[in-house]
Amino acid sequence: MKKLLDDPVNAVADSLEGFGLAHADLVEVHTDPVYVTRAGGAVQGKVGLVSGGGSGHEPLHAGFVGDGMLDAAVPGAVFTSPTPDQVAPAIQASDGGRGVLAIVKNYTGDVLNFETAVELAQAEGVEVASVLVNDDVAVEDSLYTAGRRGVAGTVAVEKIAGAAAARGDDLAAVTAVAERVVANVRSMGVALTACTVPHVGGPSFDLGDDEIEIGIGIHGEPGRHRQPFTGATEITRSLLEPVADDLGLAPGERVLLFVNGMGGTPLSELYVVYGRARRLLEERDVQVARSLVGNYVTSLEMQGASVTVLRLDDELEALWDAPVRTTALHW
Amino acid sequence: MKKLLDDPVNAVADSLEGFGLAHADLVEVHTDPVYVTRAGGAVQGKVGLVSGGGSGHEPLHAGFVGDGMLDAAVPGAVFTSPTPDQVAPAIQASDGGRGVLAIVKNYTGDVLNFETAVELAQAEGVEVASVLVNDDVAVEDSLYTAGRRGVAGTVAVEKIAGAAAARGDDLAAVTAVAERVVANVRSMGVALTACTVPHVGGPSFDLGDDEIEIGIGIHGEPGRHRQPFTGATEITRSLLEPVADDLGLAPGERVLLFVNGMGGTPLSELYVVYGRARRLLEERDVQVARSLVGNYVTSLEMQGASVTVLRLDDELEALWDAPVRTTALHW
Amino acid sequence: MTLDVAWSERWVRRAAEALTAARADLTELDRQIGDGDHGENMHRGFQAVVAKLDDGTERTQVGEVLKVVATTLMSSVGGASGPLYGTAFLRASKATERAELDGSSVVAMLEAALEGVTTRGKATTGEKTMVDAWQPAVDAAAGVAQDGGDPVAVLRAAAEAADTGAASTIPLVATKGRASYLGERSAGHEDPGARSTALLLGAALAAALTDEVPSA
Amino acid sequence: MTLDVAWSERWVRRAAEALTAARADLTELDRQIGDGDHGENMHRGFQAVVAKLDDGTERTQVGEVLKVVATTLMSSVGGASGPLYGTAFLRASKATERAELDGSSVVAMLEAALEGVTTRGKATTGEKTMVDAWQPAVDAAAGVAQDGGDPVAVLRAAAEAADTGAASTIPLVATKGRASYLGERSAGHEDPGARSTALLLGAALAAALTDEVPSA
Ligand SMILES: Nc1ncnc2c1ncn2[C@@H]1O[C@H](COP(=O)(O)OP(=O)(O)O)[C@@H](O)[C@H]1O
Ligand SMILES: Nc1ncnc2c1ncn2[C@@H]1O[C@H](COP(=O)(O)OP(=O)(O)O)[C@@H](O)[C@H]1O
Ligand SMILES: [Mg+2]
Ligand SMILES: [Mg+2]
Ligand SMILES: [Mg+2]
Ligand SMILES: [Mg+2]
Repeated sequence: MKKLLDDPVNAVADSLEGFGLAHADLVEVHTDPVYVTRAGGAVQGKVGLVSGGGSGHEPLHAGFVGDGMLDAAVPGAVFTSPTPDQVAPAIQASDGGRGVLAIVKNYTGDVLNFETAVELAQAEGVEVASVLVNDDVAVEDSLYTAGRRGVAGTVAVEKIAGAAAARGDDLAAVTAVAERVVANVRSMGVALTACTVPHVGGPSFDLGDDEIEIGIGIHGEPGRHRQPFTGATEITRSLLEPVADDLGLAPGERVLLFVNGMGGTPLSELYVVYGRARRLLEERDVQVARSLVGNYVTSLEMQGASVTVLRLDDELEALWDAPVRTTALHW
Repeated sequence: MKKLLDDPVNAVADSLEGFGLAHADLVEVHTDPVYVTRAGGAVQGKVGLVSGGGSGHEPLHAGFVGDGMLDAAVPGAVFTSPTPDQVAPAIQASDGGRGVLAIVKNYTGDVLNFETAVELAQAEGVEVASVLVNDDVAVEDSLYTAGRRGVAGTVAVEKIAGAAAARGDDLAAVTAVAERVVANVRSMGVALTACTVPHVGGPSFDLGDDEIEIGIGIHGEPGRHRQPFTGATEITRSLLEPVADDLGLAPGERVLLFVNGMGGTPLSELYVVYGRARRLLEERDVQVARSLVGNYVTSLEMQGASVTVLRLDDELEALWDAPVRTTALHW
Repeated sequence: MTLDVAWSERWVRRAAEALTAARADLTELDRQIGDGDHGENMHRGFQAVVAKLDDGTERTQVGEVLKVVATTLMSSVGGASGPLYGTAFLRASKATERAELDGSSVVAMLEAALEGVTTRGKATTGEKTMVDAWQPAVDAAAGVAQDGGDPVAVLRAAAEAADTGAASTIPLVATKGRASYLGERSAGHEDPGARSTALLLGAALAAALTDEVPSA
Repeated sequence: MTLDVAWSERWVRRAAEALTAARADLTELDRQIGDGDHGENMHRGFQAVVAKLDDGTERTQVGEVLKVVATTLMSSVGGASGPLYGTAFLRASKATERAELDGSSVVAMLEAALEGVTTRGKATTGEKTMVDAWQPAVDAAAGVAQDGGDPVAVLRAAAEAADTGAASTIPLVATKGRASYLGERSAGHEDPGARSTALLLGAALAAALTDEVPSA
């Protein structure tokens, strides 16, 4: 295993140290317990926004700390959700007197650890609400699974809820808008290669030279099925169609189209996927009103991509357009 | 070879199509010949800025087209400089009446093709100046080589020259500031893996499981020497020291520190390298006043990174800080 | 041998040792059907527990030791297993506020632990989780205790049942936790959490069979 | 056989054929010491040239055909080889504004081409570039012409010398072009541009030896 790290055990800490040094104008990195807040701390009179989860998905979540998005991010070990004693102080540090919304990706570990953290923070007198992101259509949402995973759609939830908080919405309103994003966002991903978790040292799954995994999550876990590699057009279709179908997109609707890289795929290929996905949406007479293309919710150096569609209305579009100033998203 | 492409022959065209669709507010993609201009065309009364080179380095250069940076970018085939009949119209399209500066990375192919293009554009009545970027200290700059290559330092040249043009400098002044950046910027890179050019289908060089290439360029070419993989600290040292030495950094000087990913390396590892490089600069009593960390000048999906240092003065710092609004750089 | 405070400390140290030895194996199991971190998570957690145990505090009840395990796992493991084991040991610690365990207190401890896991995780047997190790362990322990078995015999029954229970997860299709994302493809692999539960209970038995304390 | 306009068209088609056949080999040579695109560049360029040749225009001078090669390479190849070959063929076309070439016009054509390459690229022999194929080709051709050789004999001398010249680049350390970045490590590999020059001149000879036109 060759990685630009020293001891794998310190990978997350070493990376966060560099992150904090590079962006001292925007963020503050806390250690023991580990969490990241915006420089200057909570904004008084604004609902606070906290998210977190395992590391290895950078820039998610710490890259989205800043004006118009998150107040704090809590990175766990690689692909391992953070512990309650990290999350609780991050929640407290984000409270500007109007309560805090915790944005949680739907994984058993994240759910359980945030649950406890929320209780701890509430015990300290902070008003806390939670929203669960579960946009991955690769996973059947039924009684017989842990439910859909939260994947790239998380960026839309954090951006839009962040804008709602920034314009002064109260906790109930910010929570409601976050839930509206969750209800209207869906994603699906493909892996061309596995990734290597630093402390494991080998690939997260074994994939043949001409095979791809459709329906992967963002934790280096295998996908829903394996198939021969075809080309960008076919692969994009197998990601976009389930997403659009599940959303029940009707002709004439407006959407945000987000093509996300898994970390090791060149930007140029993401734009190819974007072009293909856009064409498929246009064939359905769906209008792509907003776009995002890049590596935002990654699986270390995995090669692959996911396609996310968010159904827009005037309010969600305006909140998406609202100014944001973080290390990874800025307009 | 698994890539999110259809026919490798159309890789650049397909990617640019998606790029143009995703960012129609910022850029316009021209075909036949292929080049990219800012949406709305040249800014009257402003010196135009054009750059270009082989594709495969995305977001360079098209990702830097927009307010405060480039007016046009000219992508060639993957790792192959564009032809004069692509570059010349891009130069003409960027002329707002005050002339155009062509920013050329120092490769025989780029130099020769731009040379001809500049002649063609001049023949059409456009005032054109050129600047050669040659920041790669891995290559000896002597009579016995083609000179140093232009690599990640190009971003600094384009950003700062773009800001000078935006504030109204004339062609001579923009050229002078670009040359000042070139004189004060140095880079060096490492590859952990090779990359695969789409039409080649195999890796650009063969590297053992525990080997790295020090002193690589950005075209998938082998580096200056091969050595066993060590860790981030040692590798960063072998990149930073030659850069700092070549610049002749003195205690008390201020610099921009730019850690650039080669495309396939996770952001988290780039921050580890950044932290290490910063520490080494601080040991030299050099102050890191500005920072940039990310995948900006890539070699397709190569894993690796480069370290770039730009010596700052008040003017360069102010021009770096000036607003920029492109798809890849924005503040 | 009596299941006293010293035993519970030996249990923790043996567990740490066993989990470190199984680190790569557990991770490999998790790599097959999860995200490949379970071995690392358990290793990290129990290393932290041992460090905490060595803080010089004198403990007079088994529950005090188990509470250290609970809070340390909770704050150092993360993932799904952190809160699940954390809650399990927290409930177990409340059921063992005494200097020494007899057979029925061992059963009470295991029942409390299982209840902790199911309260948090909402899983029942057959879902390919650690419940498939805990539940048979509780059942077997209760049976032996009912028949008047001594505490060591009760523990032995629990450990053996947990081991069989873990192995029984192999053919199952997961419907809880990360492995459930794989659907049918999760069949054919042992659940890593069930295996780590079997290792934990095996360590409890080993600690009851000898006074030896593994070196850190 | 006479070196007339028909010959020059056959040359171009044979060159396209030869470069397409050598596409992978040239790319592999360039992968060793450059950036692995030379085969693709030359293939793309000569496919464009052939397409252009088929545009129905009637050409009455060899130079007209070579000018099509020049401008098409210039606008379709890119990289270092595009402008170098483009300029070479542009100069060569100016030296061949006639319906048929005799021995000394072949020499003049080759000299003009070499001059084009060195004017743009500033390389001399021994720097491990295409100059190491062009220069011996010119020298050999001039010798045969001086001795009164017929035009085909002149071409043959050029083609053979270019082939030997290309092979002679193997031990050289590059000091021009991308391969120079490798320093000493560039030794031991043939220069791809020198090889493509040898292929081009080999195609010129082949076109002079038979009337057959390769099928596209
Ligand atoms: N809902 C649940 N109830 C009981 N046990 C569960 C549940 N979800 C997961 N587990 C257990 O947790 C184990 C995985 O733990 P670990 O790998 O450490 O966490 P994560 O799944 O977050 O990566 C599984 O093997 C399973 O035994
Ligand atoms: N300065 C030069 N003079 C003559 N030939 C050169 C020079 N630089 C490069 N070449 C030739 O160009 C060839 C490489 O062409 P190609 O791979 O198509 O372009 P690039 O190097 O831009 O990728 C080299 O093998 C060499 O023969
Ligand atoms: Mg995990
Ligand atoms: Mg090239
Ligand atoms: Mg796991
Ligand atoms: Mg080349």
